[in-house]
Amino acid sequence: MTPDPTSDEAARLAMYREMVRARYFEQRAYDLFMEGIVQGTTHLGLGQEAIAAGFAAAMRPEDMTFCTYRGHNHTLLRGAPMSALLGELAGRSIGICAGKGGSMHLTDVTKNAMGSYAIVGAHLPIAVGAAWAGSLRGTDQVSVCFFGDGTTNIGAFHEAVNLAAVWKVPVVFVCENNLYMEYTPISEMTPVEHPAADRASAYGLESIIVDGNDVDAVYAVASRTIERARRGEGPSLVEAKTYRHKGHSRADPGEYRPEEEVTAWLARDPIPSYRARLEAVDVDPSTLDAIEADAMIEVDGATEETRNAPPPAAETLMTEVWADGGSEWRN
Amino acid sequence: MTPDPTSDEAARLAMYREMVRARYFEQRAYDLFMEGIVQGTTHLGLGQEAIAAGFAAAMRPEDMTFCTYRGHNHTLLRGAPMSALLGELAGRSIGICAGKGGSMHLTDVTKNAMGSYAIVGAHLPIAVGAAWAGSLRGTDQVSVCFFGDGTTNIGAFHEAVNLAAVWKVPVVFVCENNLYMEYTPISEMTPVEHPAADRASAYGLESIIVDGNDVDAVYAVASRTIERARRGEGPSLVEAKTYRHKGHSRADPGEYRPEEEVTAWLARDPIPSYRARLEAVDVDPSTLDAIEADAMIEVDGATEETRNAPPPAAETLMTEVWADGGSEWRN
Amino acid sequence: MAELTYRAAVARGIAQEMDRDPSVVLIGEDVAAAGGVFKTTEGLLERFGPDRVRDTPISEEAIVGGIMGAAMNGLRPIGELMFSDFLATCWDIVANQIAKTRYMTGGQVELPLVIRTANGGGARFGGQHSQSVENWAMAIPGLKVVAPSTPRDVIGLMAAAVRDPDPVVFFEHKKLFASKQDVLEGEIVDRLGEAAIRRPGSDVTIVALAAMVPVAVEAATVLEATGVSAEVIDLRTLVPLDTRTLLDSVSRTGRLVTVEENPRLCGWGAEIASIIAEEGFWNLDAPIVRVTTPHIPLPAAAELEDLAIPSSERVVEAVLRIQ
Amino acid sequence: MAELTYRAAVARGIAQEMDRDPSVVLIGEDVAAAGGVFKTTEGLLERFGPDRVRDTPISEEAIVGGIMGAAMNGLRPIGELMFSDFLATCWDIVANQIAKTRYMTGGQVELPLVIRTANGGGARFGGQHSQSVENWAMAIPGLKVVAPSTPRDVIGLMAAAVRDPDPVVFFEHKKLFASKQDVLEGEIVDRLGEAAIRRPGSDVTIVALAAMVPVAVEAATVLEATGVSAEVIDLRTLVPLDTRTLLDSVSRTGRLVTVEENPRLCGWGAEIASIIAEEGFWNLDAPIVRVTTPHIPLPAAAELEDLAIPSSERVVEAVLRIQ
Ligand SMILES: Cc1ncc(C[n+]2csc(CCOP(=O)(O)OP(=O)(O)O)c2C)c(N)n1
Ligand SMILES: Cc1ncc(C[n+]2csc(CCOP(=O)(O)OP(=O)(O)O)c2C)c(N)n1
Ligand SMILES: [Mg+2]
Ligand SMILES: [Mg+2]
Repeated sequence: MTPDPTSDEAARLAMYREMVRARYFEQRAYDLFMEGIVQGTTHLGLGQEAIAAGFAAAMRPEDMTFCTYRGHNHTLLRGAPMSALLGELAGRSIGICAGKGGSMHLTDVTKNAMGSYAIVGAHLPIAVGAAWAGSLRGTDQVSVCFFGDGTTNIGAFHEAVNLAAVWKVPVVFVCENNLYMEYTPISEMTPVEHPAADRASAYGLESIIVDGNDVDAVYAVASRTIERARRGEGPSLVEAKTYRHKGHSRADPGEYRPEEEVTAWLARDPIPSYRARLEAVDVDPSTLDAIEADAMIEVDGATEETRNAPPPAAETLMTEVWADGGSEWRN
Repeated sequence: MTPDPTSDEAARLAMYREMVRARYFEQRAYDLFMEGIVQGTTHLGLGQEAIAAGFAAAMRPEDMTFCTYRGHNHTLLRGAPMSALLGELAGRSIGICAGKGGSMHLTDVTKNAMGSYAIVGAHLPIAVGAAWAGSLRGTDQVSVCFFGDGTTNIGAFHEAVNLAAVWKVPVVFVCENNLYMEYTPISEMTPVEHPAADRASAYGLESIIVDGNDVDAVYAVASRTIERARRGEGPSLVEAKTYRHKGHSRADPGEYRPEEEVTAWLARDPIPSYRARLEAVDVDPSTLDAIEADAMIEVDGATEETRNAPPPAAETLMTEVWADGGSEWRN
Repeated sequence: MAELTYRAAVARGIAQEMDRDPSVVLIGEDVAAAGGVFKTTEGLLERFGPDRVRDTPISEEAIVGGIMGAAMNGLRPIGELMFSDFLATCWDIVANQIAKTRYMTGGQVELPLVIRTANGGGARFGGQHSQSVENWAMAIPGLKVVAPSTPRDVIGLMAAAVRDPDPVVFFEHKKLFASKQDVLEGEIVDRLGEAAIRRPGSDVTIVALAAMVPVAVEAATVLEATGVSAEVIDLRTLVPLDTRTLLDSVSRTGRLVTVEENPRLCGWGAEIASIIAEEGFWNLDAPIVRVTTPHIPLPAAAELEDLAIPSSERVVEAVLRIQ
Repeated sequence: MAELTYRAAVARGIAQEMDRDPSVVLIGEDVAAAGGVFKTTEGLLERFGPDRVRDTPISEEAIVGGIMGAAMNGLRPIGELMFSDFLATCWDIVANQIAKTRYMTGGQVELPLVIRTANGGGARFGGQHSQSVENWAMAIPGLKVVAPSTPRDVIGLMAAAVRDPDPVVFFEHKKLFASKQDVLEGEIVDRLGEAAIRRPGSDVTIVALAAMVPVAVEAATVLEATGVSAEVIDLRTLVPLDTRTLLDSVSRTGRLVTVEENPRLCGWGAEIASIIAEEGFWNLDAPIVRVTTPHIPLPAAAELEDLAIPSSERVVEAVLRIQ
């Protein structure tokens, strides 16, 4: 398994780099949305990067990620090329889905980023099936499935976690509890305090809560649950407490959230706090500056590529409905 | 509220009568299915009568019952006329649904038997909505919603119980755990021992298990949970342990069940055991014999009516799609 | 007379009915405090209170199952599904329970409920948030289906839907939310099942719905310049269907073109084409042409989505093909 | 040569594919130990073991979501939905996920899976267990749709469906399970998208599917006595659709009657009627007539259900109406 970052400086720096890359990438996505370059919608994970970074660090290349429309960070951190992701958000030909999917469907199967799903709950059973297939084929793969707090109230969540538990499927369910559905607090829509953790026992699973803004803590839980799954001991359900810095999507200012709450969570931003922790163990600030500078260069490059990329060719409208590459439904 | 049967002999005799009526009715339905009079399918609650009788006794007339295809006993015990139920099973014009519904959709809204639902889980949210409407309208009504053990694994179960808990809706969910789905034991498809009770905490609800073959015990739990709902304290989830004496449906001999299991449960038949309990408190056996004889007379009468009833008139095919009584979709 | 957006007309239509009938309630995700993700329910919570305007968990089966139960017990509930694509997440309750219960119970159960949902493409949201699924609902016996194309009709048809004793699926088109129209003050109530001739014509009948109506009208204007007089019919409701207006129009024009946003196969255009091909056959002077979105999921990229959804150019081309 | 029931053909077809390809698996409710509620999977558990033949909880979204995920990761899964009515309980996964994922990912994701389900009426099961919903699937871009009418075709089309790299919804008709046919031993593999002319004729084209095929053939036999030569086409698959065979037939007969078990509105019959009304228009000598179940839920009572589902008498009457 991967080296333990909490004891391995290189690995910790890598997690820091990944968080910064996700942060800069999504900040740019927001700017480009405001500019009208990014089309349709975006759901940013700004503030939730530690969850993506901690899990990505604990996963093997062959492990599979399933995420939601709020999964830009997960897809990027599994290794998808930044320009192809930004190009997809902007609906350009260079997009990772050729411009057909848009921001809610970022996918890079070559990196086992098995898709971003836009309908709440749907990807949980899909992640279970993929993990089950892996164990049947003896591939040692684990599925990691990310979703939000609001998703714990939809039927597919219940069916998927139950089936995974009954079949002892190697999947780790990760609830990113950012306290809100779209504009409604999850606390108003759930009769238990911890929407995921308090449901674990309903499936015979351990109740696991982690500070989703502490990448070291996330990494620890990630490796524990992933290795448990790999050992064939079945699924886990992890609830990571976190907060989104921006609104739900697009230009939403998130004004439905109390100011003190926002300030308190901004003070717990996973990135500066991790930088402080690293500096406290004598990591040279210039190293961290360099990581940040490199990330910005990468984002600028992806931005340029995206701005210069043409829209998808008209012919592509009718391609890739079927495996033969086309869309013919008649002879 | 209704007199406490456990202390009131008349009420206890009434519960005995209701169990016997349900038993004889469903035994006859089985015979008539074998004879080809009852059409399509039947799902009998033979062996599960104590649950229907205990709850029906604790409900007020205005309280609403929602049940499944295995709900002949619930519909009958809310007061639906036996001949109209048997007529529906046989697809006759006298059927409670005019022959249009069949055995899986027995309904008598005049008795607040709000329907039998044939797709697993669907009626749980419906029961929640009806109960919510009652509280909004200040009617003091409670919904009681019956379903099976296998139903606890479908999404609608999760969504309905969660919404009921969040909105504090006056509904009592009753899981009739008869140990089997159709032919597969629930224990093989659920990661917890008690498919309903072990899920209660996921909705902030108390875990409640009752002996579903002991009508006094069922009555006690029923009145406690129904009155709690009526007081505005929200839903309950009750798991009643029971067993079906016959197969899942139609002519299924139920051979997938170990013989010892079947014999053990037949020995716990709720009806003879309740008769014994009543005799033990000096109820005159002749009173009980009379109840049984009357029930058989009622069943014979309903059978005659059904045999003599004509099929639905052809014109009725096109009626009652819309509230105007017709089915026109164009001008 | 006030200028009203289609978006604001939704709230006005609902408010009109909630005002008049205390049994009308509204539930859905983010419909109360947030005023709806498309701001179509803004102000309703403040005006009618939290008992009658309620947020729900993300539980579509509980939303539509909940309004079904509520309709069984004395309310006239309106349930919102944020996007019409999500009808798929609760299709069992809609298609198997709500649509069939009256018939299956021999008429015992009446379900005066409305399912409102944002339908259609053009917003670059991609394949799971852009579908036109009115044909899904039309295919299910027991559902009435409404899809207004103007702010005024949103109010009048909302009133008709809420007052209708049967279940109605009410499709609000995303592309039209910002469209404006001068609308009279005061109560507006329409009847279901009445199409509107948006533009009279004599050479060809163009049938459209919701966001395809302005497209058809634009095509008709272009066609006029080329000397073709096109009659544009706005269906307004798919069930009940105003076949009389359709048959009458084709009997005068002899030509039919349908313009649908839904994917090609088994759409409402096919139903109408088939009705005319049977009952209006002897009046037809030319083949019936359907203009539809191709039989593909909707792409996200602007250039592709615009190619997929029928344009006035494609309608003009279709009409000229059969002149 | 052995006499085989349609029911047994399902198990034989699945076994043929599981034998040849270890990546083929089967999951569903009661499919393993119980051999399926319609006994269509009998013997498969014994033959292929519990890893490849698995019972599931009552969780349709988990079943179809599970096979979607499995198809993404190297298996060719078959998922059973006990009754096709239950497609509604997992319609989001089928219509929004499985059907659209390849397109939405720009072709990255291939989904070689089959959803098998028992379709159609005639068993007196009532409105929620008797529907013909093949038109639901046909309306969704990205799904292939198969509905065999004979035991032999069950095997050949099952093989084609399992080997197909795209998602296929495979409708097995309840009314046909007991039907018998002599079928050759050995492997049978068909191609999707090929209709079969069950009976050649020159005066009218009758198009049918699944359980409506014997009804159409019976009608054709009756018609022959009255001097009308009817050609009966068994579509076999709705997507891909063999429009060539349809257009060719109508070009010879000049008349079209479709026979559908699904409710009237927006069925596959409407799609075919529309295609002919556009592309075969100049060959038509008479109106196109659709014989369908009325637009109502299916009733349970035998006498009513038999009135609802198209009969050979109704087909004969429809054909004579346009002679
Ligand atoms: C089935 C379904 N219902 C509603 C929506 C609309 N919607 C998109 S995101 C969202 C909130 C999801 O909240 P949560 O699960 O907490 O995830 P978060 O957005 O906070 O990451 C909703 C309601 C949807 N996409 N799918
Ligand atoms: C959504 C759905 N899936 C499958 C079925 C088929 N089916 C009917 S009854 C049944 C078993 C239900 O088991 P349980 O909930 O324990 O109720 P019981 O029959 O034991 O009373 C199944 C799988 C159905 N009707 N609906
Ligand atoms: Mg959230
Ligand atoms: Mg059971």
